[in-house]
Amino acid sequence: MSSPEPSVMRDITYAEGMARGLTEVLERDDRVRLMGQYFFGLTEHRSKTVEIRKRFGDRIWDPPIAETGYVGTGIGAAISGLRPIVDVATASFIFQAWSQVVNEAANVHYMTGGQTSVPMVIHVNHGIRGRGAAQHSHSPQAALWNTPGIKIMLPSSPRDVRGLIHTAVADDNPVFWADHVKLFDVTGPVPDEVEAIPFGVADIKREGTDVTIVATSYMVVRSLEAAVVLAGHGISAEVVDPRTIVPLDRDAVLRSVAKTGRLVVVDEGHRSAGVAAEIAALVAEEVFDSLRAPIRRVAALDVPIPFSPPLEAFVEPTLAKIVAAAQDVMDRRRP
Amino acid sequence: MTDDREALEPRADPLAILARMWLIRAFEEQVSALYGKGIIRGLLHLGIGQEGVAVGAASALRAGDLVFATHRAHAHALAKGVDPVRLLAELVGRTTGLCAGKGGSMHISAPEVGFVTATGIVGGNIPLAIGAAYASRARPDDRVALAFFGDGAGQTGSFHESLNIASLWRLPIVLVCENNGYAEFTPLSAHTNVERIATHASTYGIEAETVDGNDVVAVRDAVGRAAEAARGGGGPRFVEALTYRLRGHYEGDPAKYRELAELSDWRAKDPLTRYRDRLEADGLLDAEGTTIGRIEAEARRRVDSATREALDAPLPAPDDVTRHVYAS
Amino acid sequence: MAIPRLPSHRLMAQLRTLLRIRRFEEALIELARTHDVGHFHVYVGQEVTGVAALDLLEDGDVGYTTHRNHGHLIARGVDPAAMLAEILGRATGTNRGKGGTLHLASAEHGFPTTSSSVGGPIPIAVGSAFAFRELGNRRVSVALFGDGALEEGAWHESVNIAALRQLPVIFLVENNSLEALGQKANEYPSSTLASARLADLARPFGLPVAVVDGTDSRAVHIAMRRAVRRARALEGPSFIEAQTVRWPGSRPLWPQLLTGPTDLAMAWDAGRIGDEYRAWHERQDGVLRFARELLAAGATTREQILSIDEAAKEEMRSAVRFALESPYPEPREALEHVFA
Amino acid sequence: MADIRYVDAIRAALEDELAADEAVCLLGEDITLGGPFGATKGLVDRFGEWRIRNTPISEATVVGLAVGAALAGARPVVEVMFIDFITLAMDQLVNHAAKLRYMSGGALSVPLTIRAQFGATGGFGAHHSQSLEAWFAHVPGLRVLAPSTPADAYAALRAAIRADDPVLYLEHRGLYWQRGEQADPAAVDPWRVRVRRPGRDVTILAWSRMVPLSLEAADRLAEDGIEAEVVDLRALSPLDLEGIVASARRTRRVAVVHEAVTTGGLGAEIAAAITEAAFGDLAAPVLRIGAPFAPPPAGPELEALFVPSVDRVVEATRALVRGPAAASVGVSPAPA
Repeated sequence: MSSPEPSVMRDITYAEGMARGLTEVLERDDRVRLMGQYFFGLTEHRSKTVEIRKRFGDRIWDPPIAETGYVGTGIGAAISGLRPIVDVATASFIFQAWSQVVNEAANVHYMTGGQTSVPMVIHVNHGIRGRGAAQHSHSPQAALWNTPGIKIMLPSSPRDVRGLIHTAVADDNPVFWADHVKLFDVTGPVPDEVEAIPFGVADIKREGTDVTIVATSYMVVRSLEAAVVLAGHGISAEVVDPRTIVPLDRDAVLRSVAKTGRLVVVDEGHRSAGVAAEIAALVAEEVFDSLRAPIRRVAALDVPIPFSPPLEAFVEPTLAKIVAAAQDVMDRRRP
Repeated sequence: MTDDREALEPRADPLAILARMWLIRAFEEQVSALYGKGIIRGLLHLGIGQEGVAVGAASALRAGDLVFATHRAHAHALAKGVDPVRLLAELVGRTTGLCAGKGGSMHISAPEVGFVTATGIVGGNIPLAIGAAYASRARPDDRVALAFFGDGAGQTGSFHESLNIASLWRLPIVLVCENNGYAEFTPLSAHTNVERIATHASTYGIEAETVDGNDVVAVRDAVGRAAEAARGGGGPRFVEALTYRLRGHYEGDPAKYRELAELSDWRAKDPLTRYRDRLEADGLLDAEGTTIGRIEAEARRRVDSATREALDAPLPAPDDVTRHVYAS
Repeated sequence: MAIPRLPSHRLMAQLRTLLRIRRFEEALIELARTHDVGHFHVYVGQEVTGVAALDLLEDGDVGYTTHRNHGHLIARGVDPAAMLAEILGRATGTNRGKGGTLHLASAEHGFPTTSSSVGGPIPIAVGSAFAFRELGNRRVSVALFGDGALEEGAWHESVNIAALRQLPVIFLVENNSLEALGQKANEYPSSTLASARLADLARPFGLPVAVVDGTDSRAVHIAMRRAVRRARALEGPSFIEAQTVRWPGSRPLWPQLLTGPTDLAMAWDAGRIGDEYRAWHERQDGVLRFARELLAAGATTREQILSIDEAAKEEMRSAVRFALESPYPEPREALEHVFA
Repeated sequence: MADIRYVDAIRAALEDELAADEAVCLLGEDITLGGPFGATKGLVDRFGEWRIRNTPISEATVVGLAVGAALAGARPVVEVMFIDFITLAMDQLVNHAAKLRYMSGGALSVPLTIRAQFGATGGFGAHHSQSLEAWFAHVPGLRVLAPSTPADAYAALRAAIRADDPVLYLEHRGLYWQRGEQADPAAVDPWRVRVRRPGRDVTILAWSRMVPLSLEAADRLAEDGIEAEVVDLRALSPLDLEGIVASARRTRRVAVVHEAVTTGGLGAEIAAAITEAAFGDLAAPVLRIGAPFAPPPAGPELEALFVPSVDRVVEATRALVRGPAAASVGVSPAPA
């Protein structure tokens, strides 16, 4: 951790944590610019953008609906001395700018043999928001994880999002920052003083001994609820939140699995070739012999996200599915 | 009066057109109410105030022509003859919905009446419509494709790429820009220096017309000319219809970014009122308002029964969820 | 008269750069016969555009170029030896062997990164201009691209943003499709672009537009000078179309020295010009044209031209030696520079 | 049967489908000129310029219009020269082609084929050499095929064009000139795995150009007494899990070889799926052999190190069988 244990902690919402983080980086670094206006999606938290705009209006730009154009604008601005935070709003829209993200931003530093850097942050609201249907519910982080050159931060608490924003803006690389709108109202303690939370340091959100649950973004919250239920069944679950998957705190994940011998990976992206697959494969490779049961993945089913509420609920990783998966690995034994 | 599950064709009589505009208005007001009660959820974009463009354009097409719509598509769909019951059922996520509850408001689709699909991606439907026109040209058949899109789409790359290809290949397509002055929450002037989206059409040698979108007859005539020219091998045509949405960008949008004066100006230009007045002037409607009263009542009755029917329909079962990912 | 009104030392410097670019590309084409450098593109025939235009930039100004980038980099002072080394994938290359011919870049010379994705760099150039305006440092960003990029949506999204924000960016389109093979025609609408003139794609956004002969160094100079002034004054973007005839050697899939190594004597001895490529040597080769006009203006002598050319050839011979003698990168370097 | 080149098999499949079905049409940059490798050579002369259509450099719109044409009853085949350029059309592919059937509750159908070359060879650098199959295997509604032989290439392309779903058909530049037997397409099921070489000690899973490379590795392994079973996936989405797991159960040891970056690659999905389905049968963790966590470098030397080599496959597989399980070959150290 970059800062000493904080003195005063206050409970605020995740959205407030975002607003604090954005405001603080705007205050502290005059290279920071905000491109876009949907950091808080279409939730009532949008008013927070208005407050930020009141103070920093001249450093906020609402671009046209031209993702290729304004993401590319962010890349060039970063190359030439600004620290843009580009908001692509709903994660599904990033596919409109995909070539700029994966062909340009991700490759610049490498292709130039280290001559040029792209210190920009790309923000999206990802995931199954509730009746977003198939074109407003994406979690593109799995594809970006297979794209070297982009760091990926997936905060799950007010403290994490606020602290990771500081690290993201200070980082000289493109950083993909995905929030989940269902996190906005989650509350948690945040220190008064400014705190930068480093990338690549996982947070054990709950300690346990029987089974490790590695979860990302909003799935951390759900997994913590599951851990409570599991405790009721006498199962002690450890919830590990990587917070960033690029870089990934491999040691923290492997240490936990080595301790519990069982792993459930919870991620809201599609199951096939998803974030959970990479984590499962990595753990199997590295600590195969300490696994006492097969790894279970709890992820969105491999269908586009349907609109109808009962269908959506059936597709997404629910509390019940996480609990069932953990119980299943507890019942299984290596033959 | 024509059945509202039919496309309004060029021969449709004025009262049928007025009735269809009223059906759409009543439908969207109902949808808004159901949203307020939490019966309809999700992201909902209403086109109240833009009925003139939807009905004007759709009524200038033939039944076999194909329409590709936007995220604000209820009016486009109903104007093309989509069954209001199945549309409502979709909005409330029922199995009897147009898309069996998988699409929702932004992804409605009814190919059997030539309403191919809507899209949740701004500008995303324009290349699709170009492709349908290409298929007609390659086959060939005498269908015309029509793409609705907003002024916001005018700043997307796909829009420009599409104009270029449509012109190069002289495709049978009508591009209808519903210029309501706002791209989501932002006035057009904050998104481009180009005042009229139609300007870009002429860049690619595409004939364009700009019309009063709140005048259903003006839209119908312009789109009619465009469609027949395109059908006759004349290549693409562009119609920019200037209009205004009387609601926010989505249900729940406080729309603080707009002046009240602006709003009331446009209320005065409500396409339904204007067409009613015109028909009265032409003597097609009695001044006492009995006919118009009957039309409005009929529209509301139709929407109420559609609502009941939709809500009585079953919700999907969990195992429906894995169907329709691939062709079986 | 088509040479800019400039002090003769500037004109001679431009001549030298033109010859260095030409001899670089000729050396590369030779080298590629014996060494696999991947698919490459040369700047032969367009030298005058790049040299006359980029000569007006200052330290700190940036350019974003394309797969056809060699001439642009040399024009701004990048060492040809390091460029050839990069093209051969050597450790001494401008990009340490990670870019190759498609991605030659030199940040210190104002080429932060080079993309081979058609249209890809245009929004990035606009982004640098966005930063320059915000930072108020009076710098200019130049997007250098071919006519094909105007078919990409990225162009439209970018020019709209640049015009809207009055950004200090110059869109310098090198239309090298005149007399090219394939779909492109001499005039528009072509088989792939429906607009009657390329410039029509910029006009609706309110950009000043200049269409010039890309081998006419004065015309390029004047258009670029206006655009640079306008950009530095934060009055907004400009659009310049520089037209050149596609060099016969660039018409096949891979560049070939069809017109032979450039014989500068053709600039003053028409008798040396053969029939096969007469039009090229008499009218379309910008380097010969510049030499002719310098002589006509009495700004130089045949001897001077030949000695500058000799120096250029020698520089490229040693650049080739340097590149070939340079080591390949250490394998582990493949893992470096993924992140800063 | 005659012996043909991979690229000719592709051309033959296109020609035969164009002849068999009026609805089939081709779209792409310069395809009337034959395309960069001659896969469409001469087709315009036989089928005319409307069915063989050159397009501008507008990937997003070209893929989108092919989707629209498919919706209107055509069976378009789009040639995207390099898979790297599909990034420009990602929205049309992911948000439209893949989803329209589902979003419409089955009312719509998108019979679209996209041909694209992928893979690192010839020093083309980071914009012309990527292996991106994992992205598309992560998108429900898309099908992905990556044949490794001329016979499969022919059968798979015909199957792709006849499928009522959008299919991404991946061709490896390094395979175009490979020759091979022509086979009766009816005898080929491109959606199922094929065991190219039986073996009892270890399974090597591969596709496209990694298949011949794995076969070479298997021959080398045989010399020191290790019998490797080489399984050609052919279909990357949906995966033929049945066939994959069956082989894993037979040999109890599995190595997945692909050209894509290992991290987040399709190997992760395959490894996770096998570990879930056959956990008890595995004698060792599933081994992934892929590219390091970096974009494809242009320098020929660096490129050769980037792509899995026969030596790497032999060495890693031997370690997998003989132990100690050298598990994370090809996985670069966690990025800083």
